[in-house]
Amino acid sequence: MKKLINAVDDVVKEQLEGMEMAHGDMLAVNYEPFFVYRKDAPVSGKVAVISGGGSGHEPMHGGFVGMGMLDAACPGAVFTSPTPDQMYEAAKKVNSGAGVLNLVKNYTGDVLNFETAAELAHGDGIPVQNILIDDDASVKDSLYTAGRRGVGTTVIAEKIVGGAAEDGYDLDKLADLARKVNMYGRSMGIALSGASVPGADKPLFELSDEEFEFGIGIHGEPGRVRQAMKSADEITEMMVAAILDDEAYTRTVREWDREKGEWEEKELTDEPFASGQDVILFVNSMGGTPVSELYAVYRKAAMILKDRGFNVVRNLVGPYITSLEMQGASITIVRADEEILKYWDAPVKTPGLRWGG
Amino acid sequence: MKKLINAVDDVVKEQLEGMEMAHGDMLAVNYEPFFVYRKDAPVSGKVAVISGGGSGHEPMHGGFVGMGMLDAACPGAVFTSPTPDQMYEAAKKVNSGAGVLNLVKNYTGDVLNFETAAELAHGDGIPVQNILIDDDASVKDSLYTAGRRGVGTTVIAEKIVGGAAEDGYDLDKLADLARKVNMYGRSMGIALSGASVPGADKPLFELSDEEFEFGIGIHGEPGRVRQAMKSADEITEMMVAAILDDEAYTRTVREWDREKGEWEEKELTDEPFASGQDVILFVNSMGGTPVSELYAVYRKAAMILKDRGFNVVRNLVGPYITSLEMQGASITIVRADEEILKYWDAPVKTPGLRWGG
Amino acid sequence: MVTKEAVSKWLDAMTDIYLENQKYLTELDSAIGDGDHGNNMARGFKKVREKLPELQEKDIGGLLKGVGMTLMSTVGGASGPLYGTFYMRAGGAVDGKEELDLADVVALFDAGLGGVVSRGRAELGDKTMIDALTPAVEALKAAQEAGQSVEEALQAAAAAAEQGMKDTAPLQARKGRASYLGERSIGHQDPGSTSTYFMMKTASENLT
Amino acid sequence: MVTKEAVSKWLDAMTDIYLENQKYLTELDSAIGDGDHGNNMARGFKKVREKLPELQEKDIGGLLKGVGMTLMSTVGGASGPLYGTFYMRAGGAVDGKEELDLADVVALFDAGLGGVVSRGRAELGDKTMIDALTPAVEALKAAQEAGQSVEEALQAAAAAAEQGMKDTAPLQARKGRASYLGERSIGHQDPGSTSTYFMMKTASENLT
Ligand SMILES: Nc1ncnc2c1ncn2[C@@H]1O[C@H](COP(=O)(O)OP(=O)(O)O)[C@@H](O)[C@H]1O
Ligand SMILES: Nc1ncnc2c1ncn2[C@@H]1O[C@H](COP(=O)(O)OP(=O)(O)O)[C@@H](O)[C@H]1O
Ligand SMILES: [Mg+2]
Ligand SMILES: [Mg+2]
Ligand SMILES: [Mg+2]
Ligand SMILES: [Mg+2]
Repeated sequence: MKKLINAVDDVVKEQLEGMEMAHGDMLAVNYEPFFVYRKDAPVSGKVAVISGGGSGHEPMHGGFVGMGMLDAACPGAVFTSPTPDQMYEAAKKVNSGAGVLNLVKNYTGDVLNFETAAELAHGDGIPVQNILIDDDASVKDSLYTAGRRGVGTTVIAEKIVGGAAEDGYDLDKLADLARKVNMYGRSMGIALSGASVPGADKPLFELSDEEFEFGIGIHGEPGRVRQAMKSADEITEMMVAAILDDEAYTRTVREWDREKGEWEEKELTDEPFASGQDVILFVNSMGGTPVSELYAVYRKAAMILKDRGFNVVRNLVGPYITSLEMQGASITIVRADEEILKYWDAPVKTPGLRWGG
Repeated sequence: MKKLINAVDDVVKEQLEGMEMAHGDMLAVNYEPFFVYRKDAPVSGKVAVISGGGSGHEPMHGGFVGMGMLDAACPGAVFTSPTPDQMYEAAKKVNSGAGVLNLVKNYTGDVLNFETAAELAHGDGIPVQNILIDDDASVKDSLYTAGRRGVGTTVIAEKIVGGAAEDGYDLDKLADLARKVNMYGRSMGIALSGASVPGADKPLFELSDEEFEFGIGIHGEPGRVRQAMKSADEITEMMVAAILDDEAYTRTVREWDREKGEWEEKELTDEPFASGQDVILFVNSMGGTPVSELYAVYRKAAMILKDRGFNVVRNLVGPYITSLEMQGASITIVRADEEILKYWDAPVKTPGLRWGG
Repeated sequence: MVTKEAVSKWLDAMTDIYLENQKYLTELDSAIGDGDHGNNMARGFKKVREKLPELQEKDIGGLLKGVGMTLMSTVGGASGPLYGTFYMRAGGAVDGKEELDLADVVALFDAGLGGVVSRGRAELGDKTMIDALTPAVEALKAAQEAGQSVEEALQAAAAAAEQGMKDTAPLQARKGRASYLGERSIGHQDPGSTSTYFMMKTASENLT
Repeated sequence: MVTKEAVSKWLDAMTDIYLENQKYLTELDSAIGDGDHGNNMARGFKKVREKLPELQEKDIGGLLKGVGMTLMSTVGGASGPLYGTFYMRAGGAVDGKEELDLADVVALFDAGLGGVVSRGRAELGDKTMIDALTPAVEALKAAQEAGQSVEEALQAAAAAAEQGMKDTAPLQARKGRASYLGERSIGHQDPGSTSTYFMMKTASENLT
């Protein structure tokens, strides 16, 4: 499993060093504990947006730190959630007084570590909220699983929430927007090959030349079903159908009650998509699939959406939320309204996403 | 060799369709013959910049069509130079009267097809010039080879020349700038795996888990030497040394004499790098290597450059000139002066590169 | 009575067992998770070993809380906050003590279990570390009622943890990453229950 | 005399031979190039076959120029403009003719060779299609001087092309992609010289 790395234990640190050297105009890195933060943080009067998760999904999250997106990103070891001290120290660094919104992908590890971090920040008097991203339509049942994983919608949410934070949203309004984007977004991913973590002598799962994995996450977990390899059109049809035909999804999430200083359970239900809606279409590479192949997927996905009466009003195509060198792709569809489009279009200046301004 | 494609014969067409559907705000596609062109072409009074080459290197070149970069890109079949009618029709479409500059990567096929296209355009009264990009320092001798291949400097040249064209440079001044950027730039590439063209049942070359290929091109050609796998630092050292220690390089190129209507031979010599120079550092993925690993390479390359007295004043890190799903990376170093930096920083709005404006 | 030295020996033995079984735990996690559980535990306990001399200055409660803080800030993943909470709560249950009797030992593990449940909200049978830890604590309590020695109690607990660990194999996971596999998680032993069994096994061999 | 029908038969036979040998030519190109020569030639001649009915309306010169234009705009790569130029120049040498005698045949191939050289600027021994084409044209000229028939002349040319093709194997490439391999190109037969041999072989079998 050849990779361009040095000692396995230094992988994350050295990648962060390289990032800081390359993008020192936008961001800086704290090394003990690890977090990437906006060069000009704290931004006066602005709610800080923090995300984080295991490394290996670059450019997410570190590559999204900068004007109009994240104030800080906390990278764990490869495919391993970060620890609470990272998010806690990051919160202290980027909080301007207006508070901190944590965008948390729904994986047990991320949730538990971010919850602990929120408790610590609250203890320090930092206004804090955690909003869960759980958009992976390949996970069906929230009762018999740890719930839907956070995948592609994370990127879209970080951009939109970051734009609104820049525009002066307060913590509660920002949390409402984050929750809405998550509830409007759904994703499906497939893999043509497995990924291998640095130092491992084999990929986390192996696929023959005749099969692909449907419904994968972003941590090299095997998916739900393994199928005979199909054409780009057929695979795209399966992914888009899984998203558009997905029924209402209900689960209980925990959000922080700043008054009481305790976790409050909330039941949330995502409505299914409905013809006539405006949507953002995001076609993502898992890392090893080149952008050329993504365009074949985009083509078919856009055709199906059009046929089914949706209006693709914005899009994103490229490797944004990856799984090391895994070959494969994911599709994320996010219902768009005026507020969402306003902050999608807002200027952003990060290593990974940049426009306007 | 699994890929997200449909019928092998439709690969290029469908990827272009997907690109046009995703980026219809910036570009449009002509399908007979294939070329991608700027939505607002011809831009009044502006010299048009055209590039092209085999498909499989995306986002180059189609992804660089738009404001501040290319007016048109002509994609051939995968890894196969385009045909003269593509560049000729593209020239007619995007020429505003101020003429056309063709940026041609030095591969026999590209050179011959672009030369024929230039002759055809000239015959139609279009002012035209072809400037060769030949920056691959892995090719040593120009007498006993077809000369250095055009690799990473192509991306840098397209950006800078595109910026200057937008700023009103005339054809001769633009050709001078393009020639300078090429003469200031050198690259080295390595591969950890081979790439396979759609429909092929095996990669163009195969590497074991214990070796890497040093000095590769971007068409899945094997490189000059195969070596035992090394650490990111060691591989980066080899690449940077090959670039910085490269001696003066002399070759004869053919440029178009618009007065005489014939090819004129010119001898050009690239000076070696010298300590104290400002440089642009570009670390590129061959397609299958994720951006995280590029940062490890960037880190070491920037450290070496600093140690050797160079100032890295700008950089680019990501998959910009790829070789399908090949795993590997290339480093391009371009000496920078005021003119080069001015047009590197100029606004650009293309699917592949976007900032400012 | 269990001395602080015995507790230190236990932590040391645990470090050894996690390092020795790093590959094994990672393989278990590769089958139904993301293949890092062994690395996570090894990373955490290497740090514990590094900090042990300094932590030993404190009483047993402080020592265990220090272990919890260390795991919390080095392990990450699901197991980091879970084991982190385990040791912090366990330490809280024996605050100020320099020696432990059986009641203390029971309180220690019971409080730890309570911490894991309140953080992770898993139920028995969800195919998690809870499935090894719960029977172990029950065995401790039963031994205490039967008037057994610390040694006998911990041996019973280790045996119960081992059985609980093995019994995770036929279960379908409902918590953590393995739950995404649905029925495909059946037939594989849960990695977290295995690291919990190692904790109980080394406890029975050292907390004497 | 060689009729236009014979020329059409030749083009048809060439299409067959390139389609049959698509894989073979591509394999040769994989070893020292980029593995597309077979695909390039097949793509070009499939188009030639498609256009043949329309092209046959013209005289032999026009027909061959049409073939050149077709290859030029469908093949791409190095071989596209080279073979494109070959047939355009070859057609130019027999403009207006409905039949060819030996002098015409010699002029046709000689002009084609001139076109390839002026476009590609390769020299004999650079390990390119020139190495098969040059001896073939020389053989044609020798046969003409010796007063042989068209058939004999083309047979000698095909044999010379075959020998030239085989002789590329020990050479180090100095033009085209293979040149980047340096000494590693030695020992492999040049794909372009092979497609040129197929051109001469089908010529000898059909231009009678
Ligand atoms: N909610 C939970 N409660 C208790 N234990 C859990 C829970 N979720 C996961 N676990 C345990 O954590 C183990 C996985 O730990 P680890 O691999 O280190 O973390 P991650 O799953 O984040 O990669 C599982 O085998 C399981 O025993
Ligand atoms: N300068 C040249 N002059 C003549 N023939 C050449 C030249 N360069 C390459 N060739 C021929 O072209 C062949 C390769 O053609 P092809 O594979 O179709 O194009 P490409 O090299 O662009 O992929 C080589 O085998 C060689 O015979
Ligand atoms: Mg993990
Ligand atoms: Mg080619
Ligand atoms: Mg795990
Ligand atoms: Mg070729």
